[in-house]
Amino acid sequence: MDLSSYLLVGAVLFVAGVVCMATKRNGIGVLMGVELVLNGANINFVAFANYTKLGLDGQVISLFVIVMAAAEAAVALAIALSFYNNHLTIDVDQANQLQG
Amino acid sequence: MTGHQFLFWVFAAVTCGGAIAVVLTQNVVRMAFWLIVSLGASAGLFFLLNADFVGTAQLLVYVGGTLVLLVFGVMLTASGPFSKMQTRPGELFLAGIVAFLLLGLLGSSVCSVDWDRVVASTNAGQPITTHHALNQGYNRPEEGNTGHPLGMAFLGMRPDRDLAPGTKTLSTGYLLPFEIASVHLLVVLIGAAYLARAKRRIHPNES
Amino acid sequence: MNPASTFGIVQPAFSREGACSLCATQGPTRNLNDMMPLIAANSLGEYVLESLLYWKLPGNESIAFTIAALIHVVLILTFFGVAPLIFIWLERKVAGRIQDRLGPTRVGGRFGWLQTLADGVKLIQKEDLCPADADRMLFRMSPYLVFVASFGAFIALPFGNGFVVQNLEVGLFFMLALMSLEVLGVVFAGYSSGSKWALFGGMREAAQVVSYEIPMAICALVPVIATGSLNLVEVGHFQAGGFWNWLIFQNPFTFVAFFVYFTVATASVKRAPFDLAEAESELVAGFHTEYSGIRWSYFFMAEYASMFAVSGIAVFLFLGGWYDGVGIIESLDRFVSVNGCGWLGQYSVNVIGLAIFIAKGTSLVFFQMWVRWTLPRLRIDQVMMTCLKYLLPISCVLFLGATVWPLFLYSLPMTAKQTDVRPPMGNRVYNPKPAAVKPSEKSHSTSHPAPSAVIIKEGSGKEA
Amino acid sequence: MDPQTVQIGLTLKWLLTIAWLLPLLGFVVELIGGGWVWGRYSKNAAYLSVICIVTGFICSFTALMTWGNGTNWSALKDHGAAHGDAHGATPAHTEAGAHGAAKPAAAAHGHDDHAKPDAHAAKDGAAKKDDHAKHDDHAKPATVAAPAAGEHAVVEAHHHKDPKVVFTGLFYRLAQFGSLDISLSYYIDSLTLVMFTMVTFIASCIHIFAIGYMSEELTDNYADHQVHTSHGHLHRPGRFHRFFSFLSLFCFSMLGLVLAGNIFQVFIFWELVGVCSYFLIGFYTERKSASNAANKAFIMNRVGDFGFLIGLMIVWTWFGNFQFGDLPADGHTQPGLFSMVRGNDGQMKLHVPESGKAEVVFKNQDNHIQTKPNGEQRTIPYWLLVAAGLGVFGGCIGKSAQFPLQTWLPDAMEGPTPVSALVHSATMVAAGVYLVGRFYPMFTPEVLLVIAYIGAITLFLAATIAVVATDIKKVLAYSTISQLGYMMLGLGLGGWAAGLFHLITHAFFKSLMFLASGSVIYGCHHVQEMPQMGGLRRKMPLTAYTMLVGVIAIAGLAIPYVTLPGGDPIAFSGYHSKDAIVATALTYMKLNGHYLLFFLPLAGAGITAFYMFRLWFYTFAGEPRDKEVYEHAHESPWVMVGPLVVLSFFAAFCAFGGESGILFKLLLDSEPSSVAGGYVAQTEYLGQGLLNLKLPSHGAIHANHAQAGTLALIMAFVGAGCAYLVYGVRWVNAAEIKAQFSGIHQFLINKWGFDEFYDMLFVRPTHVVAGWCSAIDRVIFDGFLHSTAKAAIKVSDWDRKFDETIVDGAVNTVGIWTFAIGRSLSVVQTGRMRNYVMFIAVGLLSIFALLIMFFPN
Repeated sequence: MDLSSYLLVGAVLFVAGVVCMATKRNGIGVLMGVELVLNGANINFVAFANYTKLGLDGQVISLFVIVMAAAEAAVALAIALSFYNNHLTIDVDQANQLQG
Repeated sequence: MTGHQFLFWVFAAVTCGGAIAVVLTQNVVRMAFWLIVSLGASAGLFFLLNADFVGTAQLLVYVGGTLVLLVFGVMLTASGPFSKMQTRPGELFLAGIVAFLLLGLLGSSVCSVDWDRVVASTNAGQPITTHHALNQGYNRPEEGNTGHPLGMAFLGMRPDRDLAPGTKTLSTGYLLPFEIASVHLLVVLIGAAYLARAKRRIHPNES
Repeated sequence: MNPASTFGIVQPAFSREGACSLCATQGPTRNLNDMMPLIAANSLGEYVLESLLYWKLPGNESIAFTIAALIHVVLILTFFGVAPLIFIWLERKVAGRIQDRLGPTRVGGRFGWLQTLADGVKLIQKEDLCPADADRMLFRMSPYLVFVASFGAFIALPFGNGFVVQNLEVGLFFMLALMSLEVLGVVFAGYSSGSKWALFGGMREAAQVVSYEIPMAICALVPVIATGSLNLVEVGHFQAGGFWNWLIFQNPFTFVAFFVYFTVATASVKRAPFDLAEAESELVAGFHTEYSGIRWSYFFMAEYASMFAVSGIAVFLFLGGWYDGVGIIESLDRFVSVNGCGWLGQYSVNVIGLAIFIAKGTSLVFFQMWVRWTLPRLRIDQVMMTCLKYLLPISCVLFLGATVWPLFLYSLPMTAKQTDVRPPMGNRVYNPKPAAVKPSEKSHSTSHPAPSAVIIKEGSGKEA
Repeated sequence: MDPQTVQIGLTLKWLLTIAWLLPLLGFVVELIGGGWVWGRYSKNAAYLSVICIVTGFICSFTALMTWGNGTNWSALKDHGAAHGDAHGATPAHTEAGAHGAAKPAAAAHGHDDHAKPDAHAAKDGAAKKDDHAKHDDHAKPATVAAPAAGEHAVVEAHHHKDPKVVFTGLFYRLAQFGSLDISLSYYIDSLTLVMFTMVTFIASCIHIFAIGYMSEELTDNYADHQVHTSHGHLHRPGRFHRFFSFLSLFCFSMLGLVLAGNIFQVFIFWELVGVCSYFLIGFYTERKSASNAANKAFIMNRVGDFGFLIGLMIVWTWFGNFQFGDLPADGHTQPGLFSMVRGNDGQMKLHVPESGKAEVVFKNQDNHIQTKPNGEQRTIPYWLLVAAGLGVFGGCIGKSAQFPLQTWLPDAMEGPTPVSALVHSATMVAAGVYLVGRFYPMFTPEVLLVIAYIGAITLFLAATIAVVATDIKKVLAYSTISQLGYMMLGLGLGGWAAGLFHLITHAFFKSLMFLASGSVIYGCHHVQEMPQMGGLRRKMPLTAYTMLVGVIAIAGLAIPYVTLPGGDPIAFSGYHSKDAIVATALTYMKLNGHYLLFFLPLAGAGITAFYMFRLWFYTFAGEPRDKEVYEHAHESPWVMVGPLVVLSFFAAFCAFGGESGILFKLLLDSEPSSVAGGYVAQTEYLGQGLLNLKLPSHGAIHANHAQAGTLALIMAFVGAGCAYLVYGVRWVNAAEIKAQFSGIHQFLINKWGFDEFYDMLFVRPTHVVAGWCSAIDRVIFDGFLHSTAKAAIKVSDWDRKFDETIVDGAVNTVGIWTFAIGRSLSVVQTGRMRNYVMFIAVGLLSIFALLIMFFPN
C-alpha cells in the first residue's frame, strides 16, 4: 500500500472525530471525538515515518501524542466528573455559563 | 492482492467503520465499544507500518488504559442505564454537510500531492533500522525492530542518523521532551486526582 | 505499490554495509526478510515455504505464511483449550485436597481427569441466554473480547527456545498490552448485563485491574533493565546455565521484584485473594452473573489461560525460561551445535526446553491455586490500598534500585573491573533460530551478521 | 612535610573543625527548635548542648593525642637529652630543676644531667652544680640565687629544638584583594590543641553545672525578684533553651577564635565572643543593672576593638597579609606574618635607611629577604610595627579587662553564674591573653614592656579592690582581673609559656571557684553578699572543700620542705604557674631594672592569698551571720556538685610537675622561637626607635626560679595567715580596721574612682553634645522638612483636580464605547463547546475556500 491510503484512513478518523465533537452532547462522547482526532493524526505520523525520511521522528512524535492523549483523557475525565458533580448531568450544552 | 494489501484493507475498514459507528451511535457505552474497535484496528495499521513499539503502546496505553478510563467515566456519570442524549436532527444534518466538505477537502489534498515524487525527493524508503549498529537485537530489522532505536532516541541519541554513512553532525534526540512529558504526566495526574475529588454537590435550585 | 515487493511491504533500498555478503544472498528466503511482523512466523513460515517449493506445490509466500499462521493458531488454540481443561481439573483436585476432600474422582476412570471435559460438553449444550434488560450486542460481544485478548497474548509468549508464534522485539510489552485488554471485555460484560451485581463486579474489576497494571508493568521492567531487552526469547537466552544465572538472582531488586510481580499478577488475573470482581458471597458471580453456557465458559478459559500467561512471563523474567537450572539444556545445545545433529537434534532439545518451561509455568499456576484456597478474600478498599500504598511504591523503589545497581557495582572498588555494565544496545550474542529449514539452506535464513562491532567502533570509523 | 605529617594535619583539622562546629549546630538547632518544638519544660536544649560540647571535648582530646602520637610526644621529651628513655617514662620526672619548694632528696638523683636543654647544660654545666646546691636549701628565704646566672643566660646559645610543626591551611577563601586574602583558615599547634581541650573541657563542666543551676528557668512563669513592676515582681516565661543556645554559640565563637589561622578571622570571632557575652551578661534583660552591664561590657570592648582595628589596618597596609602561618598558594608558599617579621630563626632583621628611623625587613619562610619588583627590600618602619602591636594589644585590653578598661568585668557578674564562670575562665577574657600569646612574634620588646606594665598595674589594682569587695562573685571577678594581669605581665616580660601556663591553670581553678560560688548562691537562694553567709561548710561540705582546693590553688600555697620523689614540690596548679611568672619578673628586673614589675606581682601574690582566704573564711568558716540564710541553705544537687569535684581535681593537678610537667611542656612546644634564647637590643639601632631592653632566656629564668618562688610562697603564706587571723579566728576585728582606714576603704570601694572618672570624662560631655545635636535636628531640619511636606500637599491637591476632570473623563469615554461594542458582539459567544468546534471546522473550510478562490494553484 502506498502512503496516500494511510493518509486517507487518517483523514476519515479525523473527520469522524470532529463530527463527534460537534454533535455529541455527552461530555464523554466529546472526549471520544478528541481521541479519534488524535488517532487520525497518529496514523499520519506513523505513515510518514514509514514512507519518508521522517523515520524515527514520526514514531517518537506519535508516542508523545499517545502519552499526551492519556494525560488529556485523565484531566478531561476529571473535569467531566467535576462537572457532573456540580450539575448532575454530563450534557455539555448545560455548560454555557460563559455565553456572551 | 498481497497479504499486506489484504490486511490493510481489513484494518482500514475496521478502523473507519468503527470511527463512523462512534459518530452514529447514541449510546455512550456502545460508542466506547466502537472506539475500542477503531483504535485496536489502527494499532494493527501501526504494525503494518513497521511500528511495532508504537502499535503496542497504542494497545497498552490507549486501548488498555485511556479507554478503560473513559468507560469508567461513562459509568460514573450515567444518570440511568443505557442513557441517551439525543442530538437534534438539524444539527446532525449540518454536521454531516460540514463533515462531507471537510473529508472532501482532506481527501483532495491527499490525492493532489504526488507522493511518489515527494517520497523520492526525500530519500525515503530507508527503514528505520538500516544501520547495522542498530541491528544487534534479537530480531531482524524487517520485523519492526524499533524498540532499541526508540529507546536510544528517548535517551537523546540518534544512532539511526548519526551512524548512517556520510553524516557529519550529531542529531538531537528526545531526552528533554521525554522528561518534560513525564513531568507533565505527573502534574496532570495529580491535577486530575485533585479535580476529581468528591466535592460538595451544588443543588440545581441553589445555583 | 512498490513492484519490488512481492509480499506487499515496501521494499527498502536495502544497503547494510558490512553485512552485505550475508544478507544479499539470492534465493527464495531473500524476500522472507520482508515479512510483516504480525503474522510472519519466521521459522515455521520458512519451513512451509521451503516445503512448498520442494514438493513443487503451487503457492507463493502469501499462501505459505497463511498456512503457517493457521498452524500457529491451531497450536495455540489447542493449548488454550487443553490448558484450562487440565487447570480446572487441577484446581478442583487442589481445592479438594486442601479442604480435606477428594475432588472429582469418577469421570475418565481414575482421578476424575475427564471431569472438565464433561463439564465443557454440558456447557456447550446449554441454551445461550440473554437477559431482557441487557444491551444485547455488547452482551454477546464481551466474552469474545475477553477471549481474544487473552488469546492474543500468547502470540508473543515463547514456549521454548524459538517456539514462539511471533518473536517480537517488544514481546513482553505486547503481552502486557494484550492482557490489559481483557478488562474491557469484563467491564462491558458487567455493564451490558443490566444487573447491578454485574455492574458492581465490572466496576470493581476495572478499578482493580487498571490499578494493578501499573506495578505489574514496573515489576516486569526490573529484570528487563538487567537484560536490556523486551524480547522474551532473548531474556530466556540471557539466563542460560545454572540457576544462579536466573534473573531472580541477578540482583536484590529482581529477587524482591519476583514476589511483588507474582502478587500483582495474581491480582491482575483476578484470582483469590483478589477476586473481588466475582466475589460470590457479595456479588453472586460478579460480572458474569448473567452469563451461561458457552459464553460463560469463554470467560473461564480466558481466566485460566491468563493465569498461565502471567506465570509464563514470570518464568521468563525471573525463573530461567526454558533452562533447567543445572545446565543440562545448555550442554545439550552445545552438543547439538558441535556435533551437527541438524534440525532434528535442535528440535529435540527445544522440546525438552518446552517441557521444562511448561512444568515451571504449571507449578506457578499451582501455586496460585494454593494461594486461592488458603487465603481469605480481601475487601475492595484493602485491595486498592495494597496496590496503591504498598505495591506501587515498592515497585517504584525496585525499579530505581535496579537502575542504579549496575552503577553501584561499577563504583565498588572490588567489582569495578569485573562488573560488566551491560550496554543498552550492543554486543549481544545472536542466537540462531531453530533450524526449521534444511541445513543446506541454513545460511540463507541466518542472515544476521555476527554482531561483533560495538557502537564506539562505529563512531570512530565514521570520523576516520 | 612528609605524607604522614600531612595526614596528621588533616586529621587534626577535621577533628578540631568538628569540635568547633558542633556547638554551632547545637545553637542552630536550639534556636530553631528550642522554645517551639520542645517547650519550656524540656531539658532537651541542655542535653543537646552538653552532647555537642562533650563531643567537642572528645574530638579535641583525640586531636591532642593524635598530635602527640604523631610527633612521638617529642614535646614532652627533653630536647637533645640522652636520658629520654630512661627517665622520660614519668613526665614529672624529667626536669628537676629549680623549684620553689625545697627538695633534699632530689639532689641524690643526679638530675643535673638532664635538668636543662642540652646547649644550656653544656655551657654552664659547672655553674649549675652550684645552682643546685643552692636550690637544695633555698627554702630559707635568705638565700638568693647568684645574679651571674641571669647574666650569662642572656648570651647563651640559641635554644635548639626540633623545628616546630605547625599545621596551617585554608578552609575557604572569602575574597582576595591583591595579595591579601580574606579567608577562613586554621593554625594548629600545641597551644591551639591545649586551648581547645581546656575550653571544651571546662565548657562541658559548666554546661553540666548549668543544667542544675538554670533549672529554675524550666517554667512558664519565672518570678524575677529583682525586677519590680507596678504589679509586684516581674513574671516571665523561662528561658532555659535560650541560655543554652547562647552558651553553645559562645563556645563556638571561642573555639573559632582559637582555631583561626589569620588575624582577621580572629577579629570576626573576637566580635562574636563579644556579642555572646553581651547576650549572656544581659540574660536577665528586665533587670536594669543587667542590661546596663551588658551594654557596658560591649561598649568597653568596642573601645579596645578600635585599637584592634587600627592594628589590623596597619597590618593590612604594610604586610598585605593576615595569615599567621605560611600557606601554600599556587605552587609556592605564601609566607605568613610570623615568617615575614621573624623568618624561621625568630630574629627580626633591622635596617636603617638614609632617612634615619629603623625599619624591619620582611623575610620569607626560608629566611630570605623579601624584595619588591624593583629590587628594594620590603620593610615596615619599626615604630609602625610597635603601633600595630599596641593596637592589637588594645583589643586585648578590652577583652581581657586590663587597666584602664577593666571596669566592665565586675559588672558582668549580672549574668547567671555559669556564664560568669565561662566568661572568666575559658572563653572571653582568655581570648585576650590567647591573642597576645598567638600574636607574640609580632610584638616588639617595646610593646611587651607596655603589656607588662599594664598587666602589673591591673593585677595590683584589682587585687586591692578585691580585698574590700563583699559580693562573693565580685571578689572572684576582681581576682580574675588580677590574675589576667599576671598573665599579661608574664607574657610582657618574655615568659611566653609562663603566661599561657597561668591562663590554663587559672581557667581550671577559676571556673571551679565560680561554679562553687554558683553552688553557694544556688544553695542560699540567690544571696550573694558574703556578710550574710558564714559557716556554710557544714551545710554544703562538698562545695566548701572543692572551693578550698581552688582557693589554695589561686593563692599559690605549697608545702615547704617536702617534695615528691621526683623532686617536685607538693602544690596545686596555681603555685606552679604563678611561680613561673614571678620568676620571669625577677629575672626581668635583674636585667632591666623596672622594679615595679617585680614588686607589684610579689605584693599581688600576698594580696591574692589574703582576699581569697578572706572569701573562704567569710563564706564557709565561722559562725553563720544570717540565721535565715543559713537555715535555708542546702547542698546543691549532684549535677552541680559533680563538675565541681571533677574541676577541683584538675585545679589541683593539671599543672602537676610544674615546668617539667606535661602541660607546661606542651605549651613550650609552641613557644615562638625568639623567646627561648632571650633578647638583647641591638645596640647599633638604639638611637633609631629602639629601647635598650633585654628579655630573659629560659636559662636565666630557670636560675632565678628558686628565689622568686620562695619569695612568692612567703608572701602567699603571709597573706593567707593574715586572712586567717582576721576572718578565720577573728583575732583582729575587721570592722575596726575598716574604720581606721576608712579613706582608703572608701577609695577601694569606689574602685579607685574609675567609674566616676569615666563618667565625667566621656559620658557627660557626650550628653551635652547630644543635646545640641537634638536641638539642631528639631529646629532646623524638621522645620525644613515640614514646610516641604506642606508644599507637596498643596501641589498634589491641584493635581487631583486635573486628574479627576480631564484624564478620567477621557478614559471613561473610551471605556463606555468599548463596552458598548463588546456587548453587541457578545452574541457570537454561545458558550456551547460544540458550537465552537463547528465554528472551527467551518472556519477551516472557509479559509481553504478563500485560498482556492484567490490562489487557484
